[in-house]
Amino acid sequence: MSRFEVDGSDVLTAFAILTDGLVYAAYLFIVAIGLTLIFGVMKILNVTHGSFYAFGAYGAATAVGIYANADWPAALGFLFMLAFGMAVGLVMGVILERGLLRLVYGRDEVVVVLVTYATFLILEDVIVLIWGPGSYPAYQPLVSAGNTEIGDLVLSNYDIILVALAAGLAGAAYWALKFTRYGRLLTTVIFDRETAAAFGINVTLVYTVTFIIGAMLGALGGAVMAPKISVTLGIGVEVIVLAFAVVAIGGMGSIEGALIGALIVGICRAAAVHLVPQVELFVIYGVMALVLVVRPYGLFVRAQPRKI
Amino acid sequence: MFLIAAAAGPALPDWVVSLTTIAFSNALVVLGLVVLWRAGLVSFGQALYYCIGAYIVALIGRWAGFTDAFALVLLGGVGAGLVAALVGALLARYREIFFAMLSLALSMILYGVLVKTESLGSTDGFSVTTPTFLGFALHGDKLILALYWLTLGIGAVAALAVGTYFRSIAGALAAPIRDNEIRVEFLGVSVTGIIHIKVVIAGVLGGLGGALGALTIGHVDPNMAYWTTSGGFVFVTILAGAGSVAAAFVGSLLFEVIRTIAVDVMPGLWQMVLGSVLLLTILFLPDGLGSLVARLKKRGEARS
Amino acid sequence: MCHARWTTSALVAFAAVAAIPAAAQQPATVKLGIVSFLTGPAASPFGIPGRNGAEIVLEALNAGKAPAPFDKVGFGGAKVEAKYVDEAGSAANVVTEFRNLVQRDQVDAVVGYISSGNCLAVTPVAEELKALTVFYDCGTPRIFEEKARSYVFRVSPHATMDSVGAARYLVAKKKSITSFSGINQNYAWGQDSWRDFVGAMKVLAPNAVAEKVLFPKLFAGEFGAEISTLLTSKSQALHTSFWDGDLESFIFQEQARGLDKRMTIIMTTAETAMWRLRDKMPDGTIIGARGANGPLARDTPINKWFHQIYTDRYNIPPTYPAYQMAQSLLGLKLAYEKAAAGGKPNADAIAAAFKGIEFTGPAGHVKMALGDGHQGITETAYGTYKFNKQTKQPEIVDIIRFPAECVNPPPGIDADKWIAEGMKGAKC
Amino acid sequence: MSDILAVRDLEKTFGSLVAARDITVSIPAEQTVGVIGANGAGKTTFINMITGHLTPTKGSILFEDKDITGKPSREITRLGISRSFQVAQIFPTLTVRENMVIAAAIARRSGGMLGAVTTPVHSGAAIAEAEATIELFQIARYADTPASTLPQGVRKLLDIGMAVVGWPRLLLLDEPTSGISIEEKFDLMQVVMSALKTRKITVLFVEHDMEIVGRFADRVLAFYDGTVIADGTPHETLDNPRVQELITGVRLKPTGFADA
Repeated sequence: MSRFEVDGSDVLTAFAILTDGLVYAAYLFIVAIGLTLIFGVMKILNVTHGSFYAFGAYGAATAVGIYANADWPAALGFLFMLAFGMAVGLVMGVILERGLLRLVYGRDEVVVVLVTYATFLILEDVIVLIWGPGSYPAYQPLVSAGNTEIGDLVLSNYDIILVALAAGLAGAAYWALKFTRYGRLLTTVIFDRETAAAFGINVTLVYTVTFIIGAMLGALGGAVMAPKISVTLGIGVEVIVLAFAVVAIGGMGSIEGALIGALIVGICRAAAVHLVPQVELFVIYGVMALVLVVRPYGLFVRAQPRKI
Repeated sequence: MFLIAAAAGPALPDWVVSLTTIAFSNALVVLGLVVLWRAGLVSFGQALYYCIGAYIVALIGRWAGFTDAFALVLLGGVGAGLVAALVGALLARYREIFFAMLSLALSMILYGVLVKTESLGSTDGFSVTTPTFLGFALHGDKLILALYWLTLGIGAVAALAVGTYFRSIAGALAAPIRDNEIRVEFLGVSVTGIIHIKVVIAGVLGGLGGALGALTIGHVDPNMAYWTTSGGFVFVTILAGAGSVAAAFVGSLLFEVIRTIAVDVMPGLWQMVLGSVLLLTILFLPDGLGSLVARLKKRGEARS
Repeated sequence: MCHARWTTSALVAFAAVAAIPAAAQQPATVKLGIVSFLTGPAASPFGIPGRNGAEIVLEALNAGKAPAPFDKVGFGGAKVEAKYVDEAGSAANVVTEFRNLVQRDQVDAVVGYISSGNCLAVTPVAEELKALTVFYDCGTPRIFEEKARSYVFRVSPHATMDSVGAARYLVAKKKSITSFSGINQNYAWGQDSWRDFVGAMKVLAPNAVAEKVLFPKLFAGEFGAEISTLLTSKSQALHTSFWDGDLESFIFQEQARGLDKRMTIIMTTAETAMWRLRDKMPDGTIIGARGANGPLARDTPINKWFHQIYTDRYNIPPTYPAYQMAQSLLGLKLAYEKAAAGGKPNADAIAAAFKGIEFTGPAGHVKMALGDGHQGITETAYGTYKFNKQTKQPEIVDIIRFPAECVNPPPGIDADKWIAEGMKGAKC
Repeated sequence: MSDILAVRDLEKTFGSLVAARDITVSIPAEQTVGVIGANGAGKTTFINMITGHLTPTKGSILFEDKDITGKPSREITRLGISRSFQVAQIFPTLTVRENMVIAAAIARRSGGMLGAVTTPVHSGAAIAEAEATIELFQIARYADTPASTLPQGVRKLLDIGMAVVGWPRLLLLDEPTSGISIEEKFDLMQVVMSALKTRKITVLFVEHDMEIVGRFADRVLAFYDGTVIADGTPHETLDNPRVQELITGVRLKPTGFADA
């Protein structure tokens, strides 16, 4: 990628690339973690993730609308927004998993992908039915967060919060998988579902819970981004492929993979924008293709050779 | 089937004819996906070949001023086939979702390149020069009809060819490869080799479809390589099912009809209609229309 | 054999579909197909206002309530019946739907299209089907530059005017500008807008340099890196043709980092967003409306009338897509009535009458001057945004108007060429 | 006559682990060789190396005086060596006949990849070949059963049949009776061995059940710790004290290596 063109002397640019890269990586990670979790456990490449993101964003926008009128303190409003967004995710998760996916477990992986694709198409229009075609600004949290000046550069505090949140999320995920009972349960299922089933783990329950968590994470992604973007139709589509790329780079189903993938893409993109804007469009897919060629299963997943 | 459709051509209103033409050019791409799907492979980047086929036709018309429909379509197929042979060498090493993702990445890269090429109108694309048929320049409904017949002809040939392929060793190995690659290797065949062939066949079909599409639509743009286009093709593949070759054509036709009716009846909500159709197909017709055809066959035999 | 059965049944299905609308045909009315984005990202900023504009205008026309010279009922006495179609989907879908309108629904004319790609895709089909078509919003000049057209018209001026106008306004406001940057979406609209703008700046402010040229992916949503590079630049002005989603996202994110305190931002389409953004739109932003539309339109009776009926119905002022739609429909109406001397005119008659027509609509005086009388030109205007703290209403202050001949190329020369050669023959 | 298979100081190591070392064996045509040894003694590794599934770290493999060391398994198959598997490797979604026909068609095809595309699967010859082999292995009554629903024994026979349908000259059977109940074992081996005899195929089979080995093998190789510790007639090998101590010791002390 264009990284080796970084001119060491230009400290500010280097710093900007780093910060922008981190912010973008944070965004990508928050968007991708739910996707990779669901894939890891359920082997479902969940296109509906885009809808979770969109609904989370719309939910958050609605919430912001509420508290902006009620003029609560910003921090409270922020949390209310996140909670509301995730609540939306929770509801959707339950409905989809119990109401639909349950019916297609055990079907061909790709067929399940298409089920989620179909659901995504439907939900796109459901958005119109619920919120109408208009766009929803939800900038209040972004504005009230203010900004910090560093030399010529001005950083938005909200972005800093975003990075912190992503870091927190990564930490939490690590802790949960390592030290909680459910987490270890998940790791077993991710590692080898047959054995897990053999050990009498209630895989169905694990699936339900995982999918709901994944849905909530997807919605959370939308919720935290809502203040930065104009919440409008079609925001889901963009996110899907982006998240797919990150997950494919890091390795499907690998949390640390999603983290590293997000960092790589984030930094590469920032570097591209600062140094060679022309290639910005290719960065993500370029990196993705490159990684897949070298490591077919992504950076953090190895193929287990079949025993005969 | 094709003969009936061909004969019916002149009787049908133009808009039906052109709609069918577009549907059948898509059907070629779908046929390619069926070839892959039988071996358990799905490409989320088939739009790559569709777009290449289309742009080859458009560019030759634009730069070389060469407009013979038949030759152009063949060139589209060959060009896409060559690309498929190239990337196939890489793709053949991948399976399942990874195969899908890599093909997706490749098609998105082409999309990016085309968006970047402002000389070709970027996302606006550019129009395709009206084709000639063996030297005859046709217009209006004659042109539409000619393209319709060309598409039917190529469709029929492709259908026959793919049918024969399915009956060949390489074709018959689809299920075994899906079932048990190791055994296939120990029977003395290179699995990668077989898959490579499948990728190329799918590529050629995709190119042909794109070429015909470009001529019928009269316009090409980078969206032809965008992942949603691929998604649409996979959509139809599921609708049709891998059961029979004919299903690919019937499926595409049905899809176009449903879409156009949906847009007509509920302009704001046609995506929802399509999504529901796909969902219902997967839930209640797991093997797609193909299986329905098969069932009808069985019932027919039962009666006689 | 069952394949045959399949096809035949499919064909029967068609016949059915074909029959339904054909039956519902009445001669006394004029049928219009109105195509515009009803779904997807372009729906809320352009598609819906456009459709609303059509709805409200056609209602007024059918009721004969429009002011002169548009006071005849409907089109020349015949009630107008509109069919609204979604523009979303691939070129193949759009072309198919166009054919359906013309051949299945037998409309007398199609008015619509926002995406330049779709306009370019539809044009050859319209010509081939001899179907009268009026584009209302799409911007690319290529439509009438690539070929002479017979059945395709566009009342709204093409996008070159927007960029040239923007450059003229900027230079008028900042005589001493030395450096400017641009951030535009990485697709045809963004690329063309920037190309024209830079070209115009070369002519008008030869010693100003284009410093940062940014083309983020369409609907990228996150512009952190772009904003950083701009913050580290020395530019005094920033050009953007962003619209709706990306525009609002960019505004929120740049304000959080005070970019608009560092440089003046020119937004060529921001008028569609200002009513929603209100005090979130930075004061001092230079705002365009793709012509003298909306708040930039002159205070004429016809404009008052349109503004009134629209605002009453949708309780939000009409934005430029609504104006463009109104202009297109009114232009078509006049052409139709001019041709309707003896009974219902056919496409050729209307086209002949449409050619080179001149009239004054809500967005000012239109002259079908370019593309052999198929492409309209109007004056354009730019202004500076200001949120009035007292009235709590958005305002556009120190508006500068540029006559049509000042910001549009003269007939017979391609827009690119005209700009490249120093905008010769511009009458300002 | 020269040996059909000649293996010289074959060695396979995975990192520090030595899976097989200095194995040197020659097998004359049409001999039936039993291979015994505890789990992890290197039997399967040995077969995997001959069939190209593993590449030896050291040593050479000559098949009919051709060096096949490290060739890919599909080439080795085409040269005339085929194998069956501990866990039957068949195509579950196909019927027995389809399994057999495709195996036959592949074996008979010529012209490499192009041949695969041009020759139809259901050629008369291939079908005849398949039917013959199905008869030979006495699984005709299952011919139209989907392989996924076959009883264990039939799966094994099908697996071996698919290896035989291409008329190999050397066949390696990796635990043909694994997963088969004691009662069935003998009948199964009876069927297999008579089938192979009629086709004059040289056989090398891995087996844990000493009675079967004694009953069917002309010669027995005993593996221990990755190498051959005894090689001779069944009697010689099975009476070999080291063999009894290290492998067949099962009989002497109930908790032997075999189960370890």
